[in-house]
Amino acid sequence: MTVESTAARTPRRSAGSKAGTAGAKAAGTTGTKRTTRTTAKKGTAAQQGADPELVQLLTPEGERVKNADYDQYVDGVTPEELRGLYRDMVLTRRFDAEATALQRQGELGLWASLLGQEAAQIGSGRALRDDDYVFPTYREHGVAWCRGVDPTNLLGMFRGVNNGGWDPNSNNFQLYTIVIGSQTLHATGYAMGIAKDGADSAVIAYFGDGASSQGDVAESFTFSAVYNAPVVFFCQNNQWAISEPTEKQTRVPLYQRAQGFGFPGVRVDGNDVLACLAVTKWALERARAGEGPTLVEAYTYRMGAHTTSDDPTRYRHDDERAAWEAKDPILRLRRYLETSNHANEGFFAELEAESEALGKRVREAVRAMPDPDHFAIFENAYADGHALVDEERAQFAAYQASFADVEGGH
Amino acid sequence: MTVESTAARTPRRSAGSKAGTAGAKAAGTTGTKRTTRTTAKKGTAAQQGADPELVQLLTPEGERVKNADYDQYVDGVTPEELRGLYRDMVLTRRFDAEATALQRQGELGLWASLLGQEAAQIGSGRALRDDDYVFPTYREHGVAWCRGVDPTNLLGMFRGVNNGGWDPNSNNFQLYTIVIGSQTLHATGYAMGIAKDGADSAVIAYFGDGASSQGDVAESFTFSAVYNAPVVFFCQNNQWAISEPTEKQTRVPLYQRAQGFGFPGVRVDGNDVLACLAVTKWALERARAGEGPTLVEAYTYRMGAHTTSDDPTRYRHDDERAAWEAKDPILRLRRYLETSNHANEGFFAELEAESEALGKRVREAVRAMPDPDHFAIFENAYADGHALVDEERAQFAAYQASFADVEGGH
Amino acid sequence: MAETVKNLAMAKAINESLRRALETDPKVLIMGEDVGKLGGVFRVTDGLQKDFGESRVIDTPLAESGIVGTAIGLALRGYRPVVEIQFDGFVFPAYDQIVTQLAKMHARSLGKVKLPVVVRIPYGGGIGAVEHHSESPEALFAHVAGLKVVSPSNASDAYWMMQQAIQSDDPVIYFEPKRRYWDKAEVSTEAIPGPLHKASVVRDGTDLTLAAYGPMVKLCQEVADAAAEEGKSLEVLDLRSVSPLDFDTIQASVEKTRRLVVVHEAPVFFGSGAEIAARITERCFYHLEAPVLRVGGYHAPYPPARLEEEYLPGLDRVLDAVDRALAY
Amino acid sequence: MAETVKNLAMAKAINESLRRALETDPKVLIMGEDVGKLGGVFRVTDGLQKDFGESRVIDTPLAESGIVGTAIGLALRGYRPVVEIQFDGFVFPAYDQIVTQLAKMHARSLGKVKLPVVVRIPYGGGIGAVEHHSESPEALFAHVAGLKVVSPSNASDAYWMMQQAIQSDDPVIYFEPKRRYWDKAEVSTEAIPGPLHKASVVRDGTDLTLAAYGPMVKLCQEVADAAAEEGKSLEVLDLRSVSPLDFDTIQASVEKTRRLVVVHEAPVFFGSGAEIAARITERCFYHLEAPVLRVGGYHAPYPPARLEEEYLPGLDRVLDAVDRALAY
Ligand SMILES: Cc1ncc(C[n+]2csc(CCOP(=O)(O)OP(=O)(O)O)c2C)c(N)n1
Ligand SMILES: Cc1ncc(C[n+]2csc(CCOP(=O)(O)OP(=O)(O)O)c2C)c(N)n1
Ligand SMILES: [Mg+2]
Ligand SMILES: [Mg+2]
Repeated sequence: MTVESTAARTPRRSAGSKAGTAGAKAAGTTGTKRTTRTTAKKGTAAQQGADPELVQLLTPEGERVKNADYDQYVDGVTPEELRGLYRDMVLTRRFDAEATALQRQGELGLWASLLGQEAAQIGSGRALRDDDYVFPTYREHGVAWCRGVDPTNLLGMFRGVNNGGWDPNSNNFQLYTIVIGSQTLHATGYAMGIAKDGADSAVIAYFGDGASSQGDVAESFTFSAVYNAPVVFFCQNNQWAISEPTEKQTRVPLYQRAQGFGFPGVRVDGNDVLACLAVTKWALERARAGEGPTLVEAYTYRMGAHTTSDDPTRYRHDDERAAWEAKDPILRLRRYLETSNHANEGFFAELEAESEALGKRVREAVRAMPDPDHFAIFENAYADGHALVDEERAQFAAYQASFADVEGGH
Repeated sequence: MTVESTAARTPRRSAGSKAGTAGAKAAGTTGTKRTTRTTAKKGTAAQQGADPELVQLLTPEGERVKNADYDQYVDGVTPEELRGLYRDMVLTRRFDAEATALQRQGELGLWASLLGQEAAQIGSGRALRDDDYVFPTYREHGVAWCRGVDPTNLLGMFRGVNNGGWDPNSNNFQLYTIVIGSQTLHATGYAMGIAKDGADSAVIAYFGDGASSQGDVAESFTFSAVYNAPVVFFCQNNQWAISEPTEKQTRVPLYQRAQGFGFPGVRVDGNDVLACLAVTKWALERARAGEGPTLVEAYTYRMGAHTTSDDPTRYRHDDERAAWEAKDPILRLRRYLETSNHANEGFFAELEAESEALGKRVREAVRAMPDPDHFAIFENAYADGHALVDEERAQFAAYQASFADVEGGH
Repeated sequence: MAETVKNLAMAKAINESLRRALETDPKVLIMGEDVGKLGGVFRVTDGLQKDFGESRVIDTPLAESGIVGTAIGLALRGYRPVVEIQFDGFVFPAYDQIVTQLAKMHARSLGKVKLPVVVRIPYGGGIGAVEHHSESPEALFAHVAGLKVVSPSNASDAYWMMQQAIQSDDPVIYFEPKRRYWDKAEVSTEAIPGPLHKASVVRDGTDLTLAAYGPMVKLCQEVADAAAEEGKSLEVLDLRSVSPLDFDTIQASVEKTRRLVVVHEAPVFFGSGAEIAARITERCFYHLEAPVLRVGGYHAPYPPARLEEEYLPGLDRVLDAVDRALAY
Repeated sequence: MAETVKNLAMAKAINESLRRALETDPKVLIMGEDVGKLGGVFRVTDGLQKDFGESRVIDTPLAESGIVGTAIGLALRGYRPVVEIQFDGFVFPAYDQIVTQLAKMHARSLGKVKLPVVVRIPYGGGIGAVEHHSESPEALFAHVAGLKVVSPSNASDAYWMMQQAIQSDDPVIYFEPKRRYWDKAEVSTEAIPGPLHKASVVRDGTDLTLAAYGPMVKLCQEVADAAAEEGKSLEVLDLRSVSPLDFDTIQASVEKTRRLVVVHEAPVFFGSGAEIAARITERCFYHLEAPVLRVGGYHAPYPPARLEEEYLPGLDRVLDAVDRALAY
């Protein structure tokens, strides 16, 4: 199954040379200004949805609002590309729903749903070039989609047949990282390598509001700032870290964390795909132009449970979820597409059919996914081999064979 | 040997109730304002000595300059107390020089000199109440002095007879912590405990510019902010982490780190004992008043080598050191005492004699310090005992006895 | 405590033990990620925050080093924190604070400072989880002096060993065998327990000793049942404590049976079995009829769930080791 | 390389090996605290930044997790970082990145990703240092699959094992016995070295085998000298690699001598000696005349410097173990 990529992908340019653009520089200044407000008051802005600092290009009602700083990053977006963003979000949500269903049916052991975070992921994912590199956490199914990773590959680890079923270098999309925060350092190191190579690629590291508390994330801020590494830290603040609200991790808005490390932070409406696209493009251009790291806080909401093992009724109220439903990322882009006449009924109908087909194919692919061979236990523990692994593999083989003998003997 | 305490010590009040003071609240606001400037430019302010944000009450020339925010914290300081601060610094420096000499003579295995950092340590140390708790790193000999810890006790670990030779609870001064950054979390936890107890004590955690990069320090910022713990983070930015200048740890001034965690940071002239006293008092009052953590960056200079094992000529120029000599913390207070007629020749002469006596007593005490008993290896590994330790101790005893037998037999 | 005997799942038994500690000692605190309203991902702290408040049952930021580091500070202030690490594979960000600070501060202070901190770690595999949720890192703690390491195998021990761990003035790493969380047993809330670090003989036998702890004790009992059908009499030891190890009890058993197989989920290489084999061979050199054999995980990362049955010691693999030992 | 044989101290041999790697492979990087102008606190990287620039010899922020974590990222980009941890006791902040990421990413990616990272750790005691500067944590890495763990005992091995570690596509934890840094030996820069993970017989003997690695090899040679004066012929093995362990070489020796004493500085409990004893007893059950004995550190935090002589294995303690083994 191949991935039906939508938005135009720029050519791979990892060997290209570094070149600043005037636009990026201007934006860099803007971004700096953007981080100047300080709040030392407790537990206020962290919870507010309608933060005055929130970058928004599309209102929940689907109205396009002007933004002097960021409009330039989406001015060239064609109606076709807009429909592409919409399609990406719809198909990602469909895939996600299918995975949740498959978990209920016992085909997956677990699923971490991205429901509600489609705009943050598709907006940022579509801002990337092919030669950029993505370091996800475990919920970036929408970003994976943008990178052209076969969605069924994402299911392997949730089914329990592997711990990550794709080649990170095929699509410059690293494996999911479960231990919270670790990947931000890998992203920083990778970005340091890009800089050493003199390339103008960039790196994006995804993490959550909960992850912001991990020492590793702070260390990645320090390293990236000191080495001026071309990395964008993309924090999806979905308001919850399992059962803990964001106030348990910080008492000021998370985007402000960056300034104390010497780089800009910006909060974007994470349910606004256009704003996410624009802000991420700005941040990536800064990186390419040698201006170093940026922190983007995408303010969004985890509409579902933390994972299929979780029961959110134990710790949060339904009305919170209901309030966020009004800000649905797909709905608002649909409204905009409709009022601006960028999409017609045929488009939506076709997408509905495509969506169904995707669901069906995912279902079939998962059900057909074979269990790994027993000897896979011993494969890839080492690249160059290890005497003890060889010994244990041989013992295991002999042990397995003894059953075959017995069975054969019967 | 007892410690000749100078400044008036407030009574122990750990069971006291929490009470905000108007002064502290006003200062809190000031502190917040103080942290609003953001710099995203690389490697500028971090290196500058004459930062406009630097709180200074005494110029290097010993002139008292007014400061609307912080004067109130030192207005009540009497000439006697001023002489006390001077005396503390002189004796601390004398003790430190003696320890360096003892290392050269082979009496100590190592020494970490505080030369140049006397004002930061005495100023902050004298801001504390007895019921406050100090979490030092390994260079806080001046703070230890203020706490009344017998200075010879500090030498045990450097001589190799123990890993920390005092009871932390006797003077509310925790043992030196060598693994960089760890103690900031202990300080935060201790402060959380104070808050739970409803006491109005505060905690101060010392660490260096290098330590600011450790994940543990960032986590302590997060925990203290989220729980609003009464802790002052006192960073002595002495410009160097062994051979690495501060630019290798941050590209903006360190005091700015705090604001992204939701609490104020302030940079103080670390060679100005009055300013350090004032700023620390302000921060402690915030803590007592329930306003949570503060970061104080004391901008100072490590005049000597990192430790006696270090050779700074490999990585820094003498002229840097020379420039800082002009800002000497002891010299500037002496100038002030002289021009303001707060101290006469007799005081200085008496102090000189006292200083010599201190040196002599330290020398004698160290030389008399016995090696620990061999069985100390097994003591205190556990509080409640451990079967294996008992077994190994017994084997060790038998083994030792076998030599005694042999020797006895000869 | 009205009832004195209850039939409890292990998770519930730990919950009741924590509740009792919170009730009896105002200095006891519970800390960890999601331990509050959610009651922990395994519900071990269910209802405790509701009844004892947010000041005693503390949802922490998502940072394990911070959790253990602040617990140390709280212990210095006189509290007795019981810290939850959400899963085995997430303890390593806290490893530095555990091995360098928690383990050594008592000795560093020449005994002046005590750190009565319990670190609870749900561990082990067999529940079909994703990566990092099935590891058995006990050897990495047992090697470190200053720590005590225990693991209950049943609800009753879980209850009492938690009481003892909290009362201990030493830091205790308390490994909870997550696949036994739902196994029920009679728990008396008034029984007088034996010492925390004493192994128990859970089945008498004469031909060979099986030694295990935590999740593998039940398996070893099943092995003994199966072996009994073949006429072999196996003694089963529940070691209960990994540091210290109760070598006296193992030795006494091996002097009788003359053969020993150690079973654990953790990788065999540098695992508990190595230490047991080395020391018991020293103590029982002339008694052993066969080398001490070990059954455990392979020297490979814990595999994806669909392979864990092959990776983990199971009935057949232990029986195979028993047969090999008996063949000497 | 004009000269092919030089008499070098171990620290200098490692320095030359790093220099050679920097010269021959543009992807090799040196990273760590103070590795630049200072050349490291032991001068192992002396002069390298001057000659290869700040982009290849990198002074890092003071954060070990950050050092290893970014090294992983650099390796993913195609670099081969050689990372320095300043002292043994400071590796634990990086422990999570090492055991969870560095060790497992190759397997996690089904072999797609390789992480050729070398982590250099000066380790061990005997230099009169303060706390955390004398530890021997090798067992804590050997237990973890995905890592290789080695430790040279002399300058020549240090040179060549570093070449091989850098060339390895697996992460290698390279423990440098700091008290041997100043010991000199002939180093040929053209010798063809044996495999990285092969033990070597450094002295032939018939009565008993002494197995050691890193700092304890020299001690064992001295023990063998002393024993020879008493008419006892000891064979001495330099294990060189702790993971994998070269059991074949040990087995061959023990089948000849029938007695084995393992010596290391690390605590005995759950140390390398346990694994060696367990497996060699299995392999050589009918050959062994005595249990495998272990000499190492006690189960207590590394003591202050003035006690380290008593804590560490010394000539007399090893001889005592030899006598006990021979008495069986
Ligand atoms: C180091 C570590 N500790 C704990 C966990 C368990 N855990 C998994 S997800 C999660 C919450 C993460 O919250 P957040 O970073 O906000 O990401 P989100 O799940 O909301 O996308 C926790 C505590 C983990 N995976 N890693
Ligand atoms: C975790 C850890 N890593 C490395 C070291 C080695 N080390 C000791 S002091 C030091 C530099 C500390 O610099 P800074 O925090 O600025 O404090 P200063 O020595 O300047 O007072 C280093 C790297 C250590 N003690 N702990
Ligand atoms: Mg979240
Ligand atoms: Mg410093």
